[in-house]
Amino acid sequence: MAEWIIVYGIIPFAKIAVIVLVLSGAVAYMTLLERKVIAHIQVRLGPMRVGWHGLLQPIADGLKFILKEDIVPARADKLLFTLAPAISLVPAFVVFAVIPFGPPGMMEDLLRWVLSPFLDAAAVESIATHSAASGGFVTDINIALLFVLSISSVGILGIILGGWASNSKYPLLGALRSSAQMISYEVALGFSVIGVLLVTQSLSLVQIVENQREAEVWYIFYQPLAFILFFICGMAETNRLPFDLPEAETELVGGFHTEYSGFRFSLFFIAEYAAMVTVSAVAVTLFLGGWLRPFPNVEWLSFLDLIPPLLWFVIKVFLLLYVFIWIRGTLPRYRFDQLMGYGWKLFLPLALANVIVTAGVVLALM
Amino acid sequence: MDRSIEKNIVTTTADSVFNWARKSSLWPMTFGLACCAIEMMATGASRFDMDRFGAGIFRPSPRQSDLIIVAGTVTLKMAEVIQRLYEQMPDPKWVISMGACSSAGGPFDTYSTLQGVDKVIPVDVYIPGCPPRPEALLYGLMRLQDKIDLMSITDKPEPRAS
Amino acid sequence: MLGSYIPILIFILVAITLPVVGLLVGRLLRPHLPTADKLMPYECGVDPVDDARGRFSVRFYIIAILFVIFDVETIFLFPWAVIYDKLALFGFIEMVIFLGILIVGYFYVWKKGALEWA
Amino acid sequence: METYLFYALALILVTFSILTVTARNPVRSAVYLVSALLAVAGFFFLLEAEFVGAVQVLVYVGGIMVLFLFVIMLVSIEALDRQPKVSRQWRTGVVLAVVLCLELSLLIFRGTVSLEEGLAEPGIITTTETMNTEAVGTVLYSTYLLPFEIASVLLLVAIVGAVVLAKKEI
Amino acid sequence: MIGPNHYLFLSAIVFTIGAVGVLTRRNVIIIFMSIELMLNAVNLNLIAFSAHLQDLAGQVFVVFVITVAAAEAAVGLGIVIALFRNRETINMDEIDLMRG
Amino acid sequence: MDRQTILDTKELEINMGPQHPSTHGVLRVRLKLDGERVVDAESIIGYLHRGVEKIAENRNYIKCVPYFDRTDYIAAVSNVYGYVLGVEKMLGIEVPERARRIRIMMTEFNRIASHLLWLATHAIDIGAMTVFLYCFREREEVLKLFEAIFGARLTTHAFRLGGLWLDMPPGFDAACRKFIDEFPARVDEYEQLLTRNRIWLERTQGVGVISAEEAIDWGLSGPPLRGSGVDHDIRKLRPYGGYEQFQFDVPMGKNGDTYDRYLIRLEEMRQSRRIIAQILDDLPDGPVRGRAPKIPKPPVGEYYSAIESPRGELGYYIVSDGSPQPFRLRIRPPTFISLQALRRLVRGHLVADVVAIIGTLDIVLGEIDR
Amino acid sequence: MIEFLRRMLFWDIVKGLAVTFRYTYTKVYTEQYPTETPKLAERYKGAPRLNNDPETGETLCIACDLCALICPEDLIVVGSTRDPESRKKVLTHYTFDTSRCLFCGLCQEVCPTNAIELTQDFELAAYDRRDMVWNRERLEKCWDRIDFGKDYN
Ligand code: SF4
Ligand code: SF4
Ligand code: SF4
Repeated sequence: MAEWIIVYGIIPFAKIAVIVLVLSGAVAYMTLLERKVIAHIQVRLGPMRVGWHGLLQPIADGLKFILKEDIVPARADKLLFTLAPAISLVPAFVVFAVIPFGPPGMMEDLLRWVLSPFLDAAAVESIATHSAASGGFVTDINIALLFVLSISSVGILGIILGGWASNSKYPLLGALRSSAQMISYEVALGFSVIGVLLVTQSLSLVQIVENQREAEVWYIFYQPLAFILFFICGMAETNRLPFDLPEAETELVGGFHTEYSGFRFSLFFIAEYAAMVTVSAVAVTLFLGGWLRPFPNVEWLSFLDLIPPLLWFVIKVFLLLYVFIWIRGTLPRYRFDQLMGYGWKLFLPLALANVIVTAGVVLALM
Repeated sequence: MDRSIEKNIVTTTADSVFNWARKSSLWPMTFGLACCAIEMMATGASRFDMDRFGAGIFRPSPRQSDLIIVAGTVTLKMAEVIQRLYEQMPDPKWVISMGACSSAGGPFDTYSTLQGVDKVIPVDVYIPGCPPRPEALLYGLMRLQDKIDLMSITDKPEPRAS
Repeated sequence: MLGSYIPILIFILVAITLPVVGLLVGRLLRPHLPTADKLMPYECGVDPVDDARGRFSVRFYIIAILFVIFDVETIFLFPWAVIYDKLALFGFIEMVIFLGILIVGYFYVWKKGALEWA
Repeated sequence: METYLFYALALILVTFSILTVTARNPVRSAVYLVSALLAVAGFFFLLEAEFVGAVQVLVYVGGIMVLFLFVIMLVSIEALDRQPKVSRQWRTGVVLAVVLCLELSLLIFRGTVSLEEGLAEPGIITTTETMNTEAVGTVLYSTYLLPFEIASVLLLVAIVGAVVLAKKEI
Repeated sequence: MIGPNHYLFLSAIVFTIGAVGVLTRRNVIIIFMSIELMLNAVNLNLIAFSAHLQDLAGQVFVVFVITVAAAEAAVGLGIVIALFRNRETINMDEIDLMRG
Repeated sequence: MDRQTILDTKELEINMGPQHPSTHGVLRVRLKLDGERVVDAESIIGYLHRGVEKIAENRNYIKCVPYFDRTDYIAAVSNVYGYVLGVEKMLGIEVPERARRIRIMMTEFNRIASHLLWLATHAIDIGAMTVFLYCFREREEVLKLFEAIFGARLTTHAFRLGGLWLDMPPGFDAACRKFIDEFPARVDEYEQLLTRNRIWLERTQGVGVISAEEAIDWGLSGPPLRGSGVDHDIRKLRPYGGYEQFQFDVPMGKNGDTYDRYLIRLEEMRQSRRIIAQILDDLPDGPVRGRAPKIPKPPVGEYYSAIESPRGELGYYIVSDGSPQPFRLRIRPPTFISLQALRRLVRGHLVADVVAIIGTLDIVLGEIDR
Repeated sequence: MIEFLRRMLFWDIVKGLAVTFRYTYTKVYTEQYPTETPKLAERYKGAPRLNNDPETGETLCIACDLCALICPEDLIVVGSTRDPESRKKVLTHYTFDTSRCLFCGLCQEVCPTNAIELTQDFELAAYDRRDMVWNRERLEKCWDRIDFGKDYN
């Protein structure tokens, strides 16, 4: 029983704590990264005076939000107004429970080292080799991919409720648009992962990465179209430019969170950036070989193994995030009807076609 | 005597941290009225880059902004709008009055112009100039930061009549 | 199997505590000075001209319906894709028929102009 | 563990079910329903039907409830607030509810015996060896092939019907 | 140990709550939600028995029920919208289809 | 609430402005929406009415010059130029050739600055925020030049009756040359970011289309008029201040949509650069300030002088009663008149297009409300 | 065909991305204002100053009142008395309301002795409206900055 608690309770808890902390930090510094990168794109400097080159900027921003008054508009639905940011934040974080950051067994040695003072050797060994404990992930479930999709779809509710609870015109319209956009692109997103599924035949994200090792190639080479679709739809899902209509400040002021201030607003803000990290992480896992190095089985590239798997994963996620920001710094924004049109009339058929063609090809190769 | 000193140490550290956060993250509202607004935009642009001070994220909604830079001529018709926008910002909030017009009515001493935005909202820093050059706005921003540094958690914010 | 879900449960609980703690801590520190104007809905600084709720385009509803339908479609695709190697040709034909029927509906919607926004 | 989880989830489910039915405001009602649905999904996971659990979240919570919320927003809310809360038939309703309750509990208490007798190992839930999704898929695409294809027709009809209903004059 | 009886009982309660909702509420949308509740009670039962009997048919059925629920919600809410457009009410008592 | 409106959303009214990021100041537009489609738009102006015309009646002809910096603050130099030309015409003041040329040069610089600002805001309205920053960078270069010669960046108080305040400072023409050498490459960069970008094309092509006849009927001028293919440029039609000496083309659009107007303004910047280059190559020496009375008292009469400001025809209609102050001064602001067309242009478009259309008219509220 | 290919390969977008990427790693355009002293043009019309004769230390102003007359804002007030001996006007006080000033430079243009001058100082921010009305002492010292006890470098 004790072992069970350690394997499924304490160790995951420790991992979760680390992930939540790192993720919060990552999200905070993501805002700084974004400001800095965009600033440099725009030949300026970005935050410079709050800490060295603005390094403390996210902390100042976060603290300020906590210190800021929290307005609940008079006509708002108080309960839902409070609940909505949490509803969009929690799923954005929970998704990371199933995302593999590193291979199974990544933490074996670490666990041995940490546990050996407390437990007898046999117990330590059985825990350290238990994949649920030692893997570079919180948990590996059989339906991880489906889990990611379904959990992130819950986040949409937060946006709708936030807009509705504000009981004000801009937020309401913003919420409707926002959620309409998100559900539209979710469809294409869902279809685009089916292509990968057909190739890999597993819903477990850990298994998918392992399969890429066996296939000796990242799935982006099998499924380039699916990757592009996934990336674009992910961009739309997270309301990034050129699909950042819900927030199109030049049209609708602030979208669904117009009435939100202070800490509650920052929750929406964090959720949005966390969703960006999620999309990148899932894209990396599905298409870019997760923690694997490029061309995992090519011998002469083995010097790349010097970089540990975890770092490979982080590097790839970071690169995708950079692309997100870079695109934001370059492109104008679509109009709402165009955006919906693309979602339904271009990406959805493409994704469907991709599924059918992939199925055909897989069949032919079988 | 002793107790008050003790308390002072706690409050001053807290104050300095909080004030640091507040002054380092002054998000202005996207709000421009006239010519000065163009200089305000220029302040946010590459050459002057207001973002260096952490004040570069212009929020369109008053709910998420900390600072309202009244940049331009405040007409009587606009005055009540400004007042409401100011009201709708969450506390603590600050006002910079940029340019002659909003500081004192500027060149337009006419029937339609409010002679100074401080007639409707409390101004923290005035920046003369017509328009003040972007550096002058940055200077004003730094003066505002100095002012924020004087805040303390011990002073009670007085509720305003609305 | 249940074991692998317990971490998720823990994760959910941890994730929920975050905003709750933030809100509670903040409550002690932040000012609270409501005024009538402050609590009014924001509308570019002028009096709201119209009531907020209701009156939105029916198109949103159609989009939502399409989404639900296609969502259901995806859930049929997931198990199918996972066991595709076992189903082989049979599965392919099955799914082509399934998707075919739905694509008919999709084109119907398209032709009806429900995807035209405005 | 399972027992605790069961009771915790059951509590959540029943509470939110009641709230769903009694809430005055339909949006609130929808939010409570979401919680109830999530509790049901929790039960599915508890019963090791992970695929169905995920589907429940994906389709019910992320799909159908979004649809509900959209419709609530489309249909003017003030109109709803004006209405009295309960229906004219509330008396009938209560009576029916009581009867239904009695009948069900009767059935269950009576049925308990037969159920326990009829099954080899009552109440024991063993782990499925194969993965749940694959297993469901295998059954779905063999035994239930026809319903599966019919489902697509059903969905087609739903699309067409919904569009026809709503689209009269878009 | 939790057995199917527990689930049966629980789903009976939820089903009853849903039924009461259907019968007593006047708001069509809430009635719909109550129906969803009832469907879920059924689903819960199906899964409980499927687990108990080690038969996956129950799970497959739930997938179909969810499909049907989706279709039902789509069409049902479409009707609500159409009704609302014509009658400007979603009050069950005022909706009298016979009167046209 | 009548029966039909509830679901068909015929009557959703939305307020854009006066505090709205994309109404270019304090314009307020009341939109009537059918879903996302604009049924009607009513511009509510006057949030920046400062009574400039009234003020001018109470200041003498010299004192009121700075006020015209502040009507159209984006094109302050052009505005003062128009006024100064008008008064000089009234008084019959001779302006030395060097001053005339420098005036044209600075006005063209101002045209560049104004169009840059327009492009910047138009781009950010459509979401391309980097273009905004790039444009501002070039604009800063122009403003540096203004600062060097006029001593101010925005409200320059550029010209005096009879010429300039001071001659060009040392090193000024080198700075100008440097700017015009670098500038074309910068414009090409904007083009790379926008002109062929699919999103930009979709957002601007076919949006806010107005035919040539209609454009004339609405009284449009400047780029909005030329976007519809009407060859109308006061610099060519009624050359003033010496424009006849320089070669430049007047770009013209075909479709009269937002995209055409965008292209026209880009081309106008290049043409302005061309004019500046010609002036820099051939700048006579001499004084920069002619003789002008200390306190001008123009003869009784009514005068109208119009120039082609970056936004269109800018006219000053001045009535003199022989006293040191104008008896009546009326400004014909180009965008006040363009703004009328807003209602016509946005009808039937989507909310998002309203933003693009307001942007394409290049309105300046200081000038509209005066 | 080529058009189509370009479209499929997102050529337009790639070109834009190339531009922004190039700029990411070029030198920034920003001037670091408080740490770097900004380069202002010599003619810049900023804070006003009432000049003194560098040799005698006497004010250059002859109290001719021209600046007050030309100012569109009438914000200069020149106070003078007539010296009974020399029969010359002597400046007694001089106020300049920076809060309303247009910085148009007309006053410095008309001043016959270059007494009033708009300098290149622009750091004028004040906490109070009264602080913006400058009297003669303030004008002569030019701008003595309020000491905030802070060094921004
Ligand atoms: S102070 Fe001067 S520049 Fe600023 S708005 Fe007023 S007139 Fe325009
Ligand atoms: S600069 Fe102009 S406004 Fe200011 S005092 Fe001198 S003349 Fe008056
Ligand atoms: S114009 Fe010069 S000399 Fe005459 S009063 Fe003014 S400052 Fe003194």
